[in-house]
Amino acid sequence: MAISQANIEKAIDTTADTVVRNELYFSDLDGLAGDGDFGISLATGFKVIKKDLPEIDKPDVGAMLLKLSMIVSKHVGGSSGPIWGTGFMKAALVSKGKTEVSLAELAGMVGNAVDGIMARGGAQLGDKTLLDALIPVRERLDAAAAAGETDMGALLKSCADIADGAVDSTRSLVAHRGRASQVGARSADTPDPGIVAIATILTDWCKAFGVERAAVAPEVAKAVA
Amino acid sequence: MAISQANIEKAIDTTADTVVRNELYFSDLDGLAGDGDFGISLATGFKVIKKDLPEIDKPDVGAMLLKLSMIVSKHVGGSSGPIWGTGFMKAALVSKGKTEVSLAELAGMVGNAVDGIMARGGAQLGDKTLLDALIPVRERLDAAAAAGETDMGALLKSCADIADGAVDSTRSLVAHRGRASQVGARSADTPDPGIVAIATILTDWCKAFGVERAAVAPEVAKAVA
Amino acid sequence: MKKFVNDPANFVPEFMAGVLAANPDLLEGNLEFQMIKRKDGPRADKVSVVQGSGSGHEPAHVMAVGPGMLDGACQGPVFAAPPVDACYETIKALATPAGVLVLVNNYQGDRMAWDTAVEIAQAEDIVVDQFIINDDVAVQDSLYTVGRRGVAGNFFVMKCCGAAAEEGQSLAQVKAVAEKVNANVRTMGLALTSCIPPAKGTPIFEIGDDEMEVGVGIHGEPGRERAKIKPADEITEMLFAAVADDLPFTSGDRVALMVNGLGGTPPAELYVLYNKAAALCEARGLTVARNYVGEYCTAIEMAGCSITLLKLDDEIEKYLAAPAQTACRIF
Amino acid sequence: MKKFVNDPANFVPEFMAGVLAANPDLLEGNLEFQMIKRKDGPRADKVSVVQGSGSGHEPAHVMAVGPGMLDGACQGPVFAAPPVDACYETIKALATPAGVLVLVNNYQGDRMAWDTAVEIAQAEDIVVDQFIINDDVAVQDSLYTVGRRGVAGNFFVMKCCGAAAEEGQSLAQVKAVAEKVNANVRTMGLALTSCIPPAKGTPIFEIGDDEMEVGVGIHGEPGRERAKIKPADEITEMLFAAVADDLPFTSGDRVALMVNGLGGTPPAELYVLYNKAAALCEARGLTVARNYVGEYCTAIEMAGCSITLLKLDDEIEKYLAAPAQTACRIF
Ligand SMILES: Nc1ncnc2c1ncn2[C@@H]1O[C@H](COP(=O)(O)OP(=O)(O)O)[C@@H](O)[C@H]1O
Ligand SMILES: Nc1ncnc2c1ncn2[C@@H]1O[C@H](COP(=O)(O)OP(=O)(O)O)[C@@H](O)[C@H]1O
Ligand SMILES: [Mg+2]
Ligand SMILES: [Mg+2]
Ligand SMILES: [Mg+2]
Ligand SMILES: [Mg+2]
Repeated sequence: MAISQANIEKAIDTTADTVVRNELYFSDLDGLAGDGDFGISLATGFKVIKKDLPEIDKPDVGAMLLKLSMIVSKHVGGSSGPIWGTGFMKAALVSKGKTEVSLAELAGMVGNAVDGIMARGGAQLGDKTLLDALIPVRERLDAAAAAGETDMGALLKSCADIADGAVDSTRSLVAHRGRASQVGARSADTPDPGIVAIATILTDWCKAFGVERAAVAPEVAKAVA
Repeated sequence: MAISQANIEKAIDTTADTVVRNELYFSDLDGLAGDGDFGISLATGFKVIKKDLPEIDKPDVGAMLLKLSMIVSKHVGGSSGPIWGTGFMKAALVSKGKTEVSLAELAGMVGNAVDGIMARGGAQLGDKTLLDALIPVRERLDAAAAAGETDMGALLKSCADIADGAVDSTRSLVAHRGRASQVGARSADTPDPGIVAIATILTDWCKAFGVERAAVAPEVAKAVA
Repeated sequence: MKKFVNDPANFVPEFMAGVLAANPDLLEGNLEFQMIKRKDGPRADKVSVVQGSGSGHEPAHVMAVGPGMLDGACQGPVFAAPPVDACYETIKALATPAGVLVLVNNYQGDRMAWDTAVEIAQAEDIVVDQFIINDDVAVQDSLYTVGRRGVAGNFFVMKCCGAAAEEGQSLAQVKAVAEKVNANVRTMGLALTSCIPPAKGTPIFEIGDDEMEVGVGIHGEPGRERAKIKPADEITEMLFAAVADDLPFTSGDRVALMVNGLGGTPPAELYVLYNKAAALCEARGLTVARNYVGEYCTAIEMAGCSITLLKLDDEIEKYLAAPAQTACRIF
Repeated sequence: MKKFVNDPANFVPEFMAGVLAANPDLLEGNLEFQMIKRKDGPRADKVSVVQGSGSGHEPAHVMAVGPGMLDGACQGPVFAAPPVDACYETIKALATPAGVLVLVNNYQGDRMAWDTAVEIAQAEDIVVDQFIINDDVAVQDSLYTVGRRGVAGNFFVMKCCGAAAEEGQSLAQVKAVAEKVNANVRTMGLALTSCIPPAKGTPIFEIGDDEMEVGVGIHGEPGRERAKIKPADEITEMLFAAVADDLPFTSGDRVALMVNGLGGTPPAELYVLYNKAAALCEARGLTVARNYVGEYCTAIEMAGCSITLLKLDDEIEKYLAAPAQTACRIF
């Protein structure tokens, strides 16, 4: 099973819609224990991505993702700039020159992005950041690649389930990274906006690629298209 | 008919109660077209008067009123300081050395106070200030003195009626003096807090001296004891 | 009440005690009369410039005391003119053979208090004169009212009179400076919120989330009209036109441009306004020789602004450039 | 939304354009990267001191640029660290053989952005080093978190590093000054209201009329706990004890005392707090050699304050007294 560059572009375009639509909602979630800028920061970058994506020179997946990383570095402030910029950049490095990627290659891109984000921000699994969604997704992809799974729809659905589940399973945790960590115990019982964003994006991808799936966490249900 | 110094002192003490009780209400009224400080300014001075009145050296009515004028000059800010301070001072000047005053002398004290206030602030009848209550009261007192009226209770009631009526009769006017004059036509349809204060004081005096009378203007009804 | 306050009745003396504590070398005061003066004055050969008005306009008025600015000032309760005694004690404390000039912002309460105090002081042979500041174009002037208010333009009158007095000019000369500056300065203000005097504990007026008050003074009194809130550039155009048309200012004039915050508006927003106001000056051919962006005359924590234009000549520019020092400082 | 704003997306470049327009002789900028720098720098023989963080803290950070303070600064959107590119361009614009010192307030977003930018700059052989400021005692430090935040104490680090760099000290020496000041400064903040980032348009958190947030940072993030509002003196005691106990400061120390407004608190209230804080210093035997009352580091229009204590020695006092000039001025 190979994933075409066109599908990756479609996923990015869908992501931009998700993020821009939730500009204020994601910021409201960030305001519960953080500083209320997450949605705005991300949307600032993805508005540019949405507009530029059709026109940019994108000979291959790696070049396309590198360009996205540069847009994020120029336009996204806050922690989200370095986190998402690093993610795109690290994924770009291992997809240089490819116009389609295998499932194993996709798993490698996500894995490299996750490693890069962990190195940049120092967060671990359980610190109540978007890594709590991304790390299990990465493991699921690695396993799927190793097992030679071919049903991409089922795999996407299962990744979305994982991320969506992370919203509820991390809700009661105290944040250890980001601004939310500086309010101490008060971050418990608030959802992490980064995890909500990842879960919403994956759920919106399901819809975009014709995979049936209903959101579970209330925040994700509220945020999906 | 003579009015004793003790009765004048009792009237002042009652006035202090009226003003202190309405500190916030009179300020709220001043906030409708003015700057919301009238009640607070006046109460600041009358709290001192209430406290000091029993103790101050007051050989005669004039000396007592002069002392009140000095307290007002020291403690009352805003327009109310010079207005009420001048009023007490001018009344004091024509009651020097007296331990009781005749009705004609009382009319003279009020008349001198009104003239002083008009000279100090430049306001005329119809400018929507407390003079719109005081000027007709002064005329009523002059007439009563000329006619040799002896029913002090009836006279007090009729003065209170006049002041109370001024609240409603001036309500629709545009203020020409004080801060309310600087908002232009917007001062129309708001009661003048100074007129409300005079009407409330006179109504409270009725009660203090056993004269039956019900307030008419809604603001006065709200402010009386 | 969202305020740092102990007993509201002690708010003014407590904050003034703080100003004195923070400036022990520069200032001294008499808190019984809510008065603060330069420690090094009065001087027999120098005119004293004094002012006094309600509190809540900080840095005006007691925080405008210092070399090159006011020699002394007293404050009333928040938004209420100072009591007559405070005015009188302030004149007396700054009395000097060279004379005292009282700069009065045109509010009836202030005028009555200072009129009375000046009468008493003159009766005691103190040399004292008064000047009335009235730069607010929002108020329609008329024979039947007290006339235009004194608002943020007051800063320029204080600054220039302070500089002229420091130069050793006579009482008549310093008053002439006040007249000249006042004749050439115009201000218009606008509020987005009301404000809460500590003793009152509640906002002076109610205002909708999408509304603004146009033509406000500095006491939380309502303005001339209420309107729907507009983008910053349109607000700037409206205020700017009101001041620039009034004098009128003409192409080629050199001006000082002030964007004053009323207390609750953060610096970044004031600079958004300044950005547009400077462009409007340029469009009219006015050269902004000096600019002032910040809080000069406030209405406690009201969100809002005023725009002030002062037409310059060489003399006024010299006074504006002269050194001065007050309780307001950064470093 | 009670704000002077046009398109919220242009808020930061518009206000920065206003700052540049108001200071044409002092500053120049590159608004594509939300960057402002001293017009007369960089100089080959002088270390450049730079900073950059979210907007909404004015006068920090771009308004702290000028002789004796920062050589350059860049800003992100309100409360969001600047994008990596802006940080990189700022370092590049101020690069000099003497080196660039980046003063980073300890927020994860700022750190990640500057880390990345410094890596890129170093790869291009630009001489650059970083220092992390973390004066906020409200945050419980621990191995598992990002640690204490950098808040109003930042002012003293900028001031001292700016003065040291102006004196011609080396990069290592200027960094040592940052270390020393940071090691001796402590801050604690408190909010009475939330605030409204222009792009968000609504308050970050809800708070009751009788409540306060204790231990807030400067981004409108909630504090460590919510409590019933208290009289000003009790609030001052609480904040003062938190900072004074932390170092700890001891009797006989000379200190700088700062009462910083978070944006929506008027000067009179800050002086009520100062009045008490100065008395508390005296009670502990601390001599307030310098004081700072005003807005140094804000959270847009949040009503609130912070108290900062800096322990002085001769070197730090010399740096604090050195001349400096920024976009913030009064006259
Ligand atoms: N160190 C980190 N590593 C990975 N993700 C993080 C980290 N810190 C925060 N995040 C994610 O970023 C989100 C917040 O982003 P944003 O609001 O832009 O950051 P900031 O805290 O700088 O305001 C959080 O919800 C969390 O999921
Ligand atoms: N020139 C004047 N002469 C007489 N009374 C006046 C005058 N101006 C105002 N007043 C009265 O004083 C009241 C307002 O007092 P106050 O709030 O203390 O004054 P300020 O306008 O200075 O805030 C008004 O309601 C009015 O009745
Ligand atoms: Mg955030
Ligand atoms: Mg009033
Ligand atoms: Mg008043
Ligand atoms: Mg942020």
